[in-house]
Amino acid sequence: MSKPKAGFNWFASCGGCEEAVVDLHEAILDVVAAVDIVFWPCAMDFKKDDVRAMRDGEMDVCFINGAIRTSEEEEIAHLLRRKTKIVIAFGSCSHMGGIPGLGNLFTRDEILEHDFTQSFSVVNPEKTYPQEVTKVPEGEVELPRFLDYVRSLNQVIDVDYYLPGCPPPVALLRNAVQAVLSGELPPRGTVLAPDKALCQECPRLDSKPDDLAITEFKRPQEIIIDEEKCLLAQGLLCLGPATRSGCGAPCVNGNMPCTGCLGPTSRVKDYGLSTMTVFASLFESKDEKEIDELVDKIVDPVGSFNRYSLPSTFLHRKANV
Amino acid sequence: MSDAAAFEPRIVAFFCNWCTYTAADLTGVSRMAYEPNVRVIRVMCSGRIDPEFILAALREGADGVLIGGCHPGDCHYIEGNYKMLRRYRLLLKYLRAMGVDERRVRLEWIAASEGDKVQRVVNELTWTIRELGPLALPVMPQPEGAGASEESALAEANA
Amino acid sequence: MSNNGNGRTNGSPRIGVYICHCGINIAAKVDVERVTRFAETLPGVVVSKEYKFMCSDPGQELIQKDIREHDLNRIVVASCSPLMHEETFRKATANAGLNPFYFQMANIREHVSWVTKDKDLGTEKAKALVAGAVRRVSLHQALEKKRVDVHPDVLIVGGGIAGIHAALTIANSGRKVLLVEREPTIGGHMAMFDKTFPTLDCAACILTPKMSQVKDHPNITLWSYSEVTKVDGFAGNFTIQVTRKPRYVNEDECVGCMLCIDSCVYKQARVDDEFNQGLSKRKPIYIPFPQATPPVVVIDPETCMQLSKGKCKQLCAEACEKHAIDFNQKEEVIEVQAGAIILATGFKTFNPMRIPEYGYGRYLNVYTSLEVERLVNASGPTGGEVVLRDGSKPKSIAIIHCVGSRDHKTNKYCSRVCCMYSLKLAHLMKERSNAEVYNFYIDMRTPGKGYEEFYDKLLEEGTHFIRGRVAEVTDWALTDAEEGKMIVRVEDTLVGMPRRIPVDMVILSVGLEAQPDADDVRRLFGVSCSKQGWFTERHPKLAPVSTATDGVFLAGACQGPKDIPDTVAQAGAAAAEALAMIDKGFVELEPNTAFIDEEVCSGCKSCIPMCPYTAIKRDDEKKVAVINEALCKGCGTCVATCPSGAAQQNLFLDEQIYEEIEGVLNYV
Amino acid sequence: MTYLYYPGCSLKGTGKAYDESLLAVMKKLGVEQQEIDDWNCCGATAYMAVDQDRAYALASRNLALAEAQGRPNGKPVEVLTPCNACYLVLLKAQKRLEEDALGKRKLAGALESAGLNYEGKVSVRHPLDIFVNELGLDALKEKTVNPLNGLKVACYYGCQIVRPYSTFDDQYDPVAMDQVLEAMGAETLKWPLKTRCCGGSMTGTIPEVGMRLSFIILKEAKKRGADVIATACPLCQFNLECYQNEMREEFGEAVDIPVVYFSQLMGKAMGLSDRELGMQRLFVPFAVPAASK
Amino acid sequence: MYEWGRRRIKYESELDPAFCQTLIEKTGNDSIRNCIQCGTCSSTCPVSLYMDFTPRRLVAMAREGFHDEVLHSFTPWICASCYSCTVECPKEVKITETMYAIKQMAMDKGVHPARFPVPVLAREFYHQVKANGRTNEGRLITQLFLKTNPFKLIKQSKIGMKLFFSGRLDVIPQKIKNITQLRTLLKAVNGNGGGRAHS
Repeated sequence: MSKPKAGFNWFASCGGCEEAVVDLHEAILDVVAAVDIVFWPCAMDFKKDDVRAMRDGEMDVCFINGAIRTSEEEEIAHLLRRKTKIVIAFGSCSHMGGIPGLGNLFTRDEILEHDFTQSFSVVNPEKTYPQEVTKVPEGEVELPRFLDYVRSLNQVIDVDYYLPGCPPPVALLRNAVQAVLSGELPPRGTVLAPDKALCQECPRLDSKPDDLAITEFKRPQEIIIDEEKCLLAQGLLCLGPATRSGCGAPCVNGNMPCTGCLGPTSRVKDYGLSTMTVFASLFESKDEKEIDELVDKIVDPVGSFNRYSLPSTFLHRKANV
Repeated sequence: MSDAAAFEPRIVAFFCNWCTYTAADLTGVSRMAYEPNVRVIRVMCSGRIDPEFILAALREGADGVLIGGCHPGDCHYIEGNYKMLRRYRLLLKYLRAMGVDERRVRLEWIAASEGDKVQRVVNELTWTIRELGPLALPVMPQPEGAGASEESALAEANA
Repeated sequence: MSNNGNGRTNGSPRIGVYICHCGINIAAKVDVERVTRFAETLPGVVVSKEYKFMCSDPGQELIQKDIREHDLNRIVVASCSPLMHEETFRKATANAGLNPFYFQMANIREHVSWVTKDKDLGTEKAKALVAGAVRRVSLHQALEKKRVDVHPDVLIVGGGIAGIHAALTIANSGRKVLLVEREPTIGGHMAMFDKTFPTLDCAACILTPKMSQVKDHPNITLWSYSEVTKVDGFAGNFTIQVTRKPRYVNEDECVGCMLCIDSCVYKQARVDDEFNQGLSKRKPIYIPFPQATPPVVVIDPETCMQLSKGKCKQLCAEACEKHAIDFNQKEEVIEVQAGAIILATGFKTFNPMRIPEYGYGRYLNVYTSLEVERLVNASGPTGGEVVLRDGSKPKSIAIIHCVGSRDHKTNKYCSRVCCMYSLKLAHLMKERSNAEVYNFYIDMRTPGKGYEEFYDKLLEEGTHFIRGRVAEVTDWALTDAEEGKMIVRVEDTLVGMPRRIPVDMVILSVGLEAQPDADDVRRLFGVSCSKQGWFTERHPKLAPVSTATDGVFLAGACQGPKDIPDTVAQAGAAAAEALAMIDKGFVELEPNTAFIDEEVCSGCKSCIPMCPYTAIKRDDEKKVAVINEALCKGCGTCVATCPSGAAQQNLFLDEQIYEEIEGVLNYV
Repeated sequence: MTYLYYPGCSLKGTGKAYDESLLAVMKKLGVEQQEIDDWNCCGATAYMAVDQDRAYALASRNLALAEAQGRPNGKPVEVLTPCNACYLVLLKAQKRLEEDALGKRKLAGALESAGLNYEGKVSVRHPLDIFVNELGLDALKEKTVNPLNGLKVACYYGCQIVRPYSTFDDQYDPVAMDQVLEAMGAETLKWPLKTRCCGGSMTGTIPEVGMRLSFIILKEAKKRGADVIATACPLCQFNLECYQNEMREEFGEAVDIPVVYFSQLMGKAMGLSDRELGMQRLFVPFAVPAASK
Repeated sequence: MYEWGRRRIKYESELDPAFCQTLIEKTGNDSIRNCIQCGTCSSTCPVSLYMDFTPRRLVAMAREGFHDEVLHSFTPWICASCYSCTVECPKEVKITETMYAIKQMAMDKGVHPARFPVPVLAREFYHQVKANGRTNEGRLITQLFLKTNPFKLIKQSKIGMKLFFSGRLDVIPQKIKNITQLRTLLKAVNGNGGGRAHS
């Protein structure tokens, strides 16, 4: 029996997910030994036409990281979907929109205007913007279209499994690869991580008081963080109670609050709202003014609670823009 | 704005069983007519209302959401309404940041005896939203949407 | 978001939908036929039918027959409010062998037909609500009601005629009663009255025997001068904290001989006597009135030399042979258990200072009706003689009705008893003083057994009845006859002319108001009250003595102004309701409690501080939250708060609510 | 704070003494005021009764001018209005602009076409309200040099000062003027006619009725032993004072009693001269009895 | 006044069923529907004793559509606008406003009782405001008597002289500076009645 054929692809993301694959270290040799990598533009020279040339469903599994922002990404996503049996959204961007997803707080025009005319490092007095088609002596050069919004992968194509995280924890990746190889896969649509929140594996859980009441919000740079005590109890916005576990709590172990890259557990429909609800409910005050003062301390609720997940919220993007 | 005349807002209301739902019953018993745009969903306590329900309603096509609970200090479950109040205040900030007019989501304390207040609040909210117009949340293309067929067409053309 | 699986918990639903016409109550504003046909098109709906009155026996039978014939497993009834008939239809569902919680109700009467003007719009709204209910019910699960034993004792708050009557009724049935009264004595307002309308029985003659029965009844514990300060628990199992104020007299020792009062260092009574409405004086050590129950003296710490200044010869203590006086008595807080509570906290009378036009407090001879009750009372400050403050006898008396009633600036409602007691006072005043008596009324309201006949009697007696609301009681005279008198300015509306009527005495028929602390009391017991402070009954017609809180019942004027016959009738009803609950031996609790899915719970403890009943604990072994079902009251606050969806609430599962949201919005 | 002062037409005519004495008293008390520039008639009762919308327009112009001249700085501009009728009309217009959205829209259009704008930042106040609730009675006591000891004053408020829009005092039995004059040593009468109508413009239109109403008030004050009646309204003062001869002829009973403005009595207590207080303008001369000094 | 032989009955066909509604629209509030006929207005009114119908009766008649009686009544013209009825009414009926509205309707229809000079006063008032922006009491009174009862003017001249000599009568009317603005404003308002007051 021939080895399963695997692919990796990279859309709108930082590249950290590719790094996570490399982080398998020696285990990557096992992977390479077990599968036939037929598509990995980051590591080897593959072109779109190579994919086109494949039969539909020829690839057994494809790990796709990154969100979808351009027409080219959208096109290739569809292409990969057709050629692949199992599509795995790999990493937060692909899973929920990720950091690029915060682009949905602005319109396409706002972003282009800022990036090509107002950014510190830009000198562009003629206000030249990237064109989709440009005539050069050699003919026409095409650039992909910068779409109006960012989408997670499942908002573009059907996704079979999700490997959450920014980047996905190596252990989860290893488990996923093994599952694919052994064919012992959970129901389609499953997020390949434990369905319990991070508090479960948090070393500080016992220091979390039973009667936690939030009276203030601190930002990590404002205090010296106690290394033993529950971060929430120290006034930090730790999203651990709402975020999937499986990462081994590296941030908390590094004395930093969880920022929610693994996203919500399976029952939650809108990760940001769910996290906001738990914090707001825990406010101590009953006075509207005091509550508002506390709310004011959360400077950027969208960025704080939907850092990795804006496109997959109910609202998807800023409205009325 | 010519559409505004034809536009009829859809409003979902979450009312707590003990105060506001009972008040809405009283509005009925007292035959105080109000705008027919609101659909009431009963929960036991305003503390049961998850902001996810509110946004789910907006996503499903509601143009506004009304939340009704007992007056502060009157909660049948002691202080569920305060929990809702806290969520609501934070939610408003989130809505502002997301470009949704906060007047679309209204929290009101309505006691069981305030049938007239149900009438007033529902009317006011309906009129406000009529002025604001449809919410029209941005919709993203769904999987297997236009993009998919385009790509197939493209693929065929290139083949 | 489609990335998270959301499997439905139940297999294929077979739903029956029943739309009620409610006579024309619904049908007038909802096209029932259209809604019925629409419901047929909804997923899972097997039958959809309409009927004139769903709640009637044939209506219920229709549902039951369909359940059997069509093998239905889910039922939706669109009719009135679930607060009205949910229980009815759940029973009907259960009688056909289906779990009663496979039922959902859509409220298309109170929330649609009665509040919508346009029939098309009403129909659309009804369709939406039916769609929501259908979507929701398909996710319903079988549940069971929990049974809890009932504590057999009853707590009664307030020792006026309502509390007294309820206490005796319950005690006579063999159950134990704790009667808590705030004042030093029971008896309430009725004890102050002279005669009662329309029979003119002497109030004391009919009340005081009942008061002593309360005192002597083996099944009644009477705690006067005490207040309920905390209530915990739920129907059948209340834990109540009662604070007993110190009366500085040992209740068990005092025999009510009153020697202590005679020997008080104050030789003259100087303190306004509350019971006599300030028309006479009492001493710092006193007994409110001769028939006070318990017949125990009380010391007022504000005016007692020993208690206020710390220095006194303590002659009272010396005089007491039983050594009952104890200046060191402290406030006591006692916790008791009860299965049911009856609130009979009564009313207060309107303070006419709020209507300065009537001159109360400005003109000496303007009295409130309650003051006059004491004035004409044989045991009152004047021994029943009708005399003015200067000792003279009035030759003409004005009785002004509706003072603090039917007035948007004070109380909008009619106080219900003033017409009748004004007639009674008119009769008594005429009888005792032979003065000309003028009644100024807006409308004469005498709907009661024997009441109109009493009015007839007064008309025959030659009392003046002038239909008109008085604008002013004043003392500026325009004619010689008016000099030195109070002048009542009024329009005689039947004649159509303004009149000025000089009188010697003015009686203000003050209305009834809720107790000033009604708001605190209702919070304590978890009942609601109207804007005016009257406690709200569960249903104005069908549950007039129950409240929204199971196990708490209402008796008497705390629920709204009422006269003695109505109060006693209601007290009997409240007693019967309480007894019915206790004798059943158990209460059934709604199964809408919260629970934790251990598979999902991370043990993050966020839910623990949410629960006001400390029903949630963390299982440190399993590292998950655990909800004590017995303590959970089903508010669902923890469920909304839970960041991972591990906490859920029966009858209000997240999925059920989402389905309902989608249903009411996307029903076409 | 500087109050904007709206005297109204009467204070420039029959009520000149009110204007003079009030300004003198306020100066002495250190209450700064500035007359609204180019104010117009308030739109008082006679007008309000027959053309409500135009009456509101007249009032609104004054409010708009006040708002512009007062330069609202977060706080409302306070307009001091001594005349009862003006006080009522301005207050009524202000309330209407606050509460009645439709009425406001109607008026806003008219104002705009005249180049005016009113945002609702004016608060209409009566001098008595200011004296009692802003300055305080202690400040008045401090400025009293000739206390009015032994002077028995019948305070007469008139109808429109406390009805129906004003909230600073009781509508039936107001006490602000009593408090002010008592603070300055006078004894005030407890009497039931404080707010009974003096007849208003009826002394002109239906004199037999108007005079009768004034007569009742004068007679009662006299009967109760008042030395003087203090008023807070130019029309009340005029009606009560100027027709006393006619009343004697009409009703055959002398009701001669001085009728002054409360501000004139305040001025006397504060040691201001008769000239400053316009006392020479009275028909029935008044002097604080020697005994009371 | 009662005349011998004059019929004392009202047939339904003689009533104007829309009258109450018209009045309500005029006052902008429907409070007269709340009246319970208690008579507080009439008894607190200082001038009800001079009225042909007490305020209470007028409200009752207005509500039932006694159009002619209400508009011809001189009750509203006697009303002194003291507002005591309004503040004392237990049902918050805006009686003074209702009187204003009746006056306006009567003037619109030209049916107000001729012997009451109130409309004359109002008209004069209006002209003065239009001309000067302010009123002049001396001229107001003079004009009033000249136009209604010159005899009274002579009677009142004594007071006038006294006012003049005490400096309380301004003979020269004060005029505001920006009278154009005021006129523009008044013109821009769609007068809601009292058409005759400024014609």
